[in-house]
Amino acid sequence: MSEPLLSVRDLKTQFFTEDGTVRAVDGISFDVHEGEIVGLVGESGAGKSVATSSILRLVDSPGEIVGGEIEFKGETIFGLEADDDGELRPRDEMLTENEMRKRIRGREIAIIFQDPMESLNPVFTVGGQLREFIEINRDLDPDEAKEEAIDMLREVGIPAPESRYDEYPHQFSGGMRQRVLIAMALACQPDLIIADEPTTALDVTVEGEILEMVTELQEKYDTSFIWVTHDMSVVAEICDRVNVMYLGEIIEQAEVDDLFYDTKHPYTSALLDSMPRPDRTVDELRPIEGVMPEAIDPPAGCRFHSRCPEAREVCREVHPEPRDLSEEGEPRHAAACVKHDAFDVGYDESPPIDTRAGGGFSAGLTETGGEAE
Amino acid sequence: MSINSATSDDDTPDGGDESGGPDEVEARVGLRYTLKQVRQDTTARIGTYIVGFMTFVAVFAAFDYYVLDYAIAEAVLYNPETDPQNVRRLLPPVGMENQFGQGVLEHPLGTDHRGRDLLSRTIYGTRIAMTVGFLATAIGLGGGTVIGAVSGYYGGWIDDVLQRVTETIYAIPFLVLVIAFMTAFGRDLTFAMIGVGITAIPVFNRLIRSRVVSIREEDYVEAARAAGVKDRNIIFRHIIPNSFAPVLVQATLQVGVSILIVAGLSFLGFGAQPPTPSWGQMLSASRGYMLPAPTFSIFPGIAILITVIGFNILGDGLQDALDPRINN
Amino acid sequence: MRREHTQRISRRKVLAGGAAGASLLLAGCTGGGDGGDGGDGGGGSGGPTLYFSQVKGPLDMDPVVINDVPSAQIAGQIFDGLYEYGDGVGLEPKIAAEMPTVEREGTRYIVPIREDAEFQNGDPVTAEDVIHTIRAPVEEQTENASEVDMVDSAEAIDEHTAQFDLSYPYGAFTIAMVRNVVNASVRQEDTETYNQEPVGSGPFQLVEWEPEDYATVERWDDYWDGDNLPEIARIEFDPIEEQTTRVTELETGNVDVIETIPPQLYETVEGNENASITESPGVGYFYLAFNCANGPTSDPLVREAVDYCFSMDQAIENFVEPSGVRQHAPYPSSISEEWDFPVDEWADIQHDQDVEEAQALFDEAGVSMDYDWRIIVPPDDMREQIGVTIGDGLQNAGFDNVEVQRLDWGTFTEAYQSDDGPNSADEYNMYTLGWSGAPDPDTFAYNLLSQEVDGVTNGTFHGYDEASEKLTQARESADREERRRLYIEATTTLLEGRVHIPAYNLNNSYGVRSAVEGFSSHPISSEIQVDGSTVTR
Amino acid sequence: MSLLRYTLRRFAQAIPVLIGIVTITFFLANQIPGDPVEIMLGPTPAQEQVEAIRARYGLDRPIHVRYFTYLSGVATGNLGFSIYYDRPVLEMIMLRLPVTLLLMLSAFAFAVATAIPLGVISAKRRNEPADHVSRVVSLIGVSTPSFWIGLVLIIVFAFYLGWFPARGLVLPWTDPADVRGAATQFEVLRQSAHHLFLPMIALGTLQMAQITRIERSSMVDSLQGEYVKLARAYGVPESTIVRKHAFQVAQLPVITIIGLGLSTALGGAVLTETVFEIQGMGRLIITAINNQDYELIMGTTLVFGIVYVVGVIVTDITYSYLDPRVTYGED
Repeated sequence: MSEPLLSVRDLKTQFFTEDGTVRAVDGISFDVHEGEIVGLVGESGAGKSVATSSILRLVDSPGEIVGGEIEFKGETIFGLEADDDGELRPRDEMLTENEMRKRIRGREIAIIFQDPMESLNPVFTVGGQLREFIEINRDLDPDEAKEEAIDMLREVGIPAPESRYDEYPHQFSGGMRQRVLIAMALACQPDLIIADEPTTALDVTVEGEILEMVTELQEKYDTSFIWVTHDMSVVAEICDRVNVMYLGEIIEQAEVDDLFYDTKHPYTSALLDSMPRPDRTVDELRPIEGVMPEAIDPPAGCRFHSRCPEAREVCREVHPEPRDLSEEGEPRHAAACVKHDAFDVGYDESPPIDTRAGGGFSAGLTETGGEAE
Repeated sequence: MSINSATSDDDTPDGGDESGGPDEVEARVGLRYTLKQVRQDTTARIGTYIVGFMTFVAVFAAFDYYVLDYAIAEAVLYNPETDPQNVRRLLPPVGMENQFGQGVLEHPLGTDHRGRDLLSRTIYGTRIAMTVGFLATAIGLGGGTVIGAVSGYYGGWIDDVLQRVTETIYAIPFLVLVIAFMTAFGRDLTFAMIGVGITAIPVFNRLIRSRVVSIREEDYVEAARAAGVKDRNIIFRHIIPNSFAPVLVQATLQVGVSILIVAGLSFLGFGAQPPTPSWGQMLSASRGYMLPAPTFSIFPGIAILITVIGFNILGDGLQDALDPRINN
Repeated sequence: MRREHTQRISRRKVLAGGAAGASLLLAGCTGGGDGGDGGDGGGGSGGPTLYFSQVKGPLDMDPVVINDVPSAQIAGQIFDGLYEYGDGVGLEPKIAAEMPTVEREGTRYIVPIREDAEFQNGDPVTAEDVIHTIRAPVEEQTENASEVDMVDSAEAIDEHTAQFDLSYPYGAFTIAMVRNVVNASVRQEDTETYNQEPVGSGPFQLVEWEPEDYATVERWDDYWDGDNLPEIARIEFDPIEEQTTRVTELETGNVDVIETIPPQLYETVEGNENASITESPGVGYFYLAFNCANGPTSDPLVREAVDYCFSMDQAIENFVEPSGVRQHAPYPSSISEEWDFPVDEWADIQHDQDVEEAQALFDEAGVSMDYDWRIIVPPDDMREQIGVTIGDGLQNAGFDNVEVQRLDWGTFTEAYQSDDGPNSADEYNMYTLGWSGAPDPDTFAYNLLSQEVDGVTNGTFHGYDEASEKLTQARESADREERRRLYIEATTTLLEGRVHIPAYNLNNSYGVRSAVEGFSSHPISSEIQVDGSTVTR
Repeated sequence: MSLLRYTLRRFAQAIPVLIGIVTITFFLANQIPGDPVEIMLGPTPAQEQVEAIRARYGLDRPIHVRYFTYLSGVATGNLGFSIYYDRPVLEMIMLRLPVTLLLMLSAFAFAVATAIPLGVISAKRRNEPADHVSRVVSLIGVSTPSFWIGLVLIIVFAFYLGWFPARGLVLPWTDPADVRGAATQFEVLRQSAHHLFLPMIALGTLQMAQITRIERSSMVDSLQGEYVKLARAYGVPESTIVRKHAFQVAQLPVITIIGLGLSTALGGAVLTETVFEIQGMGRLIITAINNQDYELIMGTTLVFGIVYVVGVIVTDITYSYLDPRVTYGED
């Protein structure tokens, strides 16, 4: 296999809050190759967005990347080394903040944010914002940038782009705004686009249109994508390979078909069960029990054990790292679950845990409370 | 007339009520919850200390005034209203010197133009400031709550009429309004208090009304209404308690604002009359002595400053504590 | 009768705080004895400018309606008086050619008028102008009406002789004729404009002014009395209400002359090597008055008890000196001396502080210790301090509820302005006030103590009918010895009854930069005499 | 709907409020104890004169008739006659209003000019020393009585240091001939600024503090906005983000708070004018009240209301101009 475009190794990003350290991303590794769409899947709070921000080194205070390596096209976006005193410090070849801004962000790696309603600046025209990014990242003068911007708006399917160029974001529908964001990403002609749940906020038909458009454009421009989502059906539709995240860790990593048809991690199964699938009929959808624990104090052992229907006592004790479980010659399919023999920690002998009773996490968030007493 | 057609609903200083579902609202209404949050928030704690201290001083002064007729003041300090036996006018604070003499230990902050002890007058000024601050706020809060709740709950023409009236009150700069009000009804402290209270009504009205309008549609209110609970009960049992947090914040800030306005009024001669020791009136009296005895003008101002800072910090702290949006 | 008063009885209660016991002496200012043949013509530009800081800005420019000191100070420059004060309180003819001839047992005054006097618009000053000047306040019912309402009829005997017939022999009528002469024809054409753009016959012309703000006058080089043309070419009047600011402006040299130095700033001005203080005792009287009609103070015992409560001497020393002096009579010492009043005897009537005696008297009179005392004071620091001192005294005597209320002029005078006295004791038990009169006892005694002015300028509503009657007799007599006797008798009765407790008199004080030469204070507060002054910068 | 029509509509909407102000002041003024005629004529006027005056001012008619008379007078620009000044109320107001407006404008200019950098720096360096300083300054600013600031400024800068005059105001458009020591309009301007400096700070400090607080929190919000993240992710320089992307959005609440601050500032003008002896609207209303000059009281109060209402409309229009989301449609 060719050298990956982006390589993330053991990335750790933490938030230092008054209540303690939140280990939002806790040692994830994955690659993105040229021309592929890599999915990053998980529930809200799994650390997907932090992971993508980390790739651009845009983690907001009090968050900080504390470890791991990010390489992009041979350049070190992030990398630490120990100095003589054993203190960790950035490696010399790590790009400076200024280089990141000038060479990487927008120009090489562009991002599409989750919320099209909030991502565009409400007081500037859509065209102006698009043009500004193009100017910055493609060294075009304003007129050329404007032309390019209008072309790109047309490309992403915005009707009458010349006139809409001067309109403000609030005059656009959600789907249109998302198209604008996609246009922004594509217009900068990056090698990698990170799409952070770009369709979550949209209704299903619009989502479908956008996915279709992205697939087309991806083929046309041959751009790589990291597609962040919590929606397995989106994954099924566009991704080549998938990374499933739970509580800051990647717990399963596989090509998309393998993931769907040869699911190796109970969490992935649970995710799949909780969504409608065109390829299967089930009697009812089963939502995942409980809520994800807080990353500030993750459970010992397997982090999913508190909600896992297959959890056993051993899961409380052993913390599994993902291991490649694929057969020789097959594409890599890694999972972090001790039920697989490869881990060999005595899962089969271990007594099951009652996760329903032991879940212990309030489910109140989504319920409507009564009045105060 | 709205202050801003685009933002009329969230231009109250806090406006921190959009976040969280009703369950969080429920969690954030209780007094115990508030106290817990305040304990955890440093600024709120400092504010509490200042306000607590000032309240203590005020209560002490009020007790001494109403119950003991300045017995404590005369025993420990000096009677703030009458001259001490030996009139030493315009003394500077202890350690300083001016044309009237050398500061002495008995009068740590010096004396005023009548030879009265500035420390004891400043302390007893707290009584008036705090009383006026709290009562004016209470008037504004009471009036604003009733008007806002009724207006928001019933809507329609009642809402229109009440809102037009409060907007009009709001449209007259409030110091001018209070002065006009006091000219019409009376120039003493009572009317200053009532006047300032009235000008605060639109503030609370706006706050309560916007919350009532949003809460009115909530399921549990609908349910209560469907179950035949009386409107009045719905308003006072359900809606108003749910507005506790922002109202508490606003009320705290309003106490400080009221103290400032009343000081300004007294400075202009509307309010406490001599020899009552009020800060604004002390500042007004000090004007003629700014050259020979500048410190006379300084201490009452500092007292106002500290008290109002206390309420502002407490208000800010409460807002941070009760509004999860800002918490990191 | 002249009604020059400190507390303004009517619409313009403008008395500035502090020493300027306002007066309405609308006298011109030139004609002082010494100096000043000054200017040699040249359009008001040849000569220095004087920057003068008043305590309050002017309101009117028409002498017929002027009723406040700042306006009168400026009008005095623009207008010439029929009679005017000299350096002291002695009168000199100005527009009048000489002192009036009195006939018909003091009820007819014949005034000869100078033939060379001329208004700034070129009109000669005639008897018609003089008569209009004296009659207009009554005809138009201005606030000054009572000053000249004893005039029954007036007649121009010829172009330059005016004759006034009085309803009764009014001893102080010459003083009442210290009025600025207005141009009758111009004024009658449009009285409102006249108040904005007055036409006078004085040495200065009004250049511009804003009500209650600044005023600028420029020397009228064609002044008809060329011998008395001032050297100063221009005066800029600017009000500075705040005492401290006024003194600071003098120190920095932004103004040349400031009016009224408060006690606490005497030392500052005296310590300034570039400025000095000039002062003269004013023709004034400041006092504590009782509500003798209602409430506990209707009982003379209670009034005496109040007298025992506090030390007026101490209060004056603390709050008035050196800006003023203790005064035990309702007449300024200049009048008392001139009339040889028994001031020492009157001084003995007042008690020193004796709280026990006070308590005994209150007890005897049966005043409840819970009584709500109310002392009203005008918006003036000194009088407020006297009021507070009395309040302190009452508290020392054991009363808990004492309120000293500082009222604005309007509210203040309204408290006693009704025909039948204060509605109740709720309005006030006592008040402190001042009066600035003319150099005749009548201007004080009648206006402050006669029952005829109850609710007008007398807020005591006392019941000493006989004493009041004597004041009227004294007013309507031309016999000075008889008047003196009547004044002494009446005053003694009223002081013993403690209708008033006399307090102090103020000096008219000015802070003057050393650049200004020849400026001196005058006993009449509205008199600013600049004709002998000059400024060298 | 065009901006012009929007403006007109906002003014039309303000009419009921203005009528409300007239109503409130009319009834308050009628409540003032004392007989205006007596104040006008002194305590013992002739009966016929009293009646003449009553008839002239319409005081012999019932209150509701007087109310409508006054209201229609106001509608035609007749605010009545000031007894104290012997002039039409409108004339006095026209004389004094520019002074107060100048004071207010300069105070707000000072407030905005200092508050915006302070607030931005504070938000940018959140929880750093600069932020703490700016927060303490603004906290003190909102907690200090403006008249006391005035007194302290006078004591220090006028009395002790002698840097600035302690009183008065020179209007910048005054003829140089009328201004002492000024030969040119520029010198008049300089004197005007010199006089304006201390009162401007005294009056503007509260606004400055309030705007700083809002600017800070608004910038903090704005800097956390998704659009800022987006700009960062596209390599926009941080300074451009602060100056352009975050800043422009953050100004919207600031404009609102300026509108609200007008009311405080107009009240503060009364105090500031008193402290600095400036003959503006504030002194005028106090004089009117102290002398029970009813029509002047009503007139000045009304004009205060109008200034506030106009100020609010101006801020509304500014807001709608800066925020493209505000449409000029009905509601």
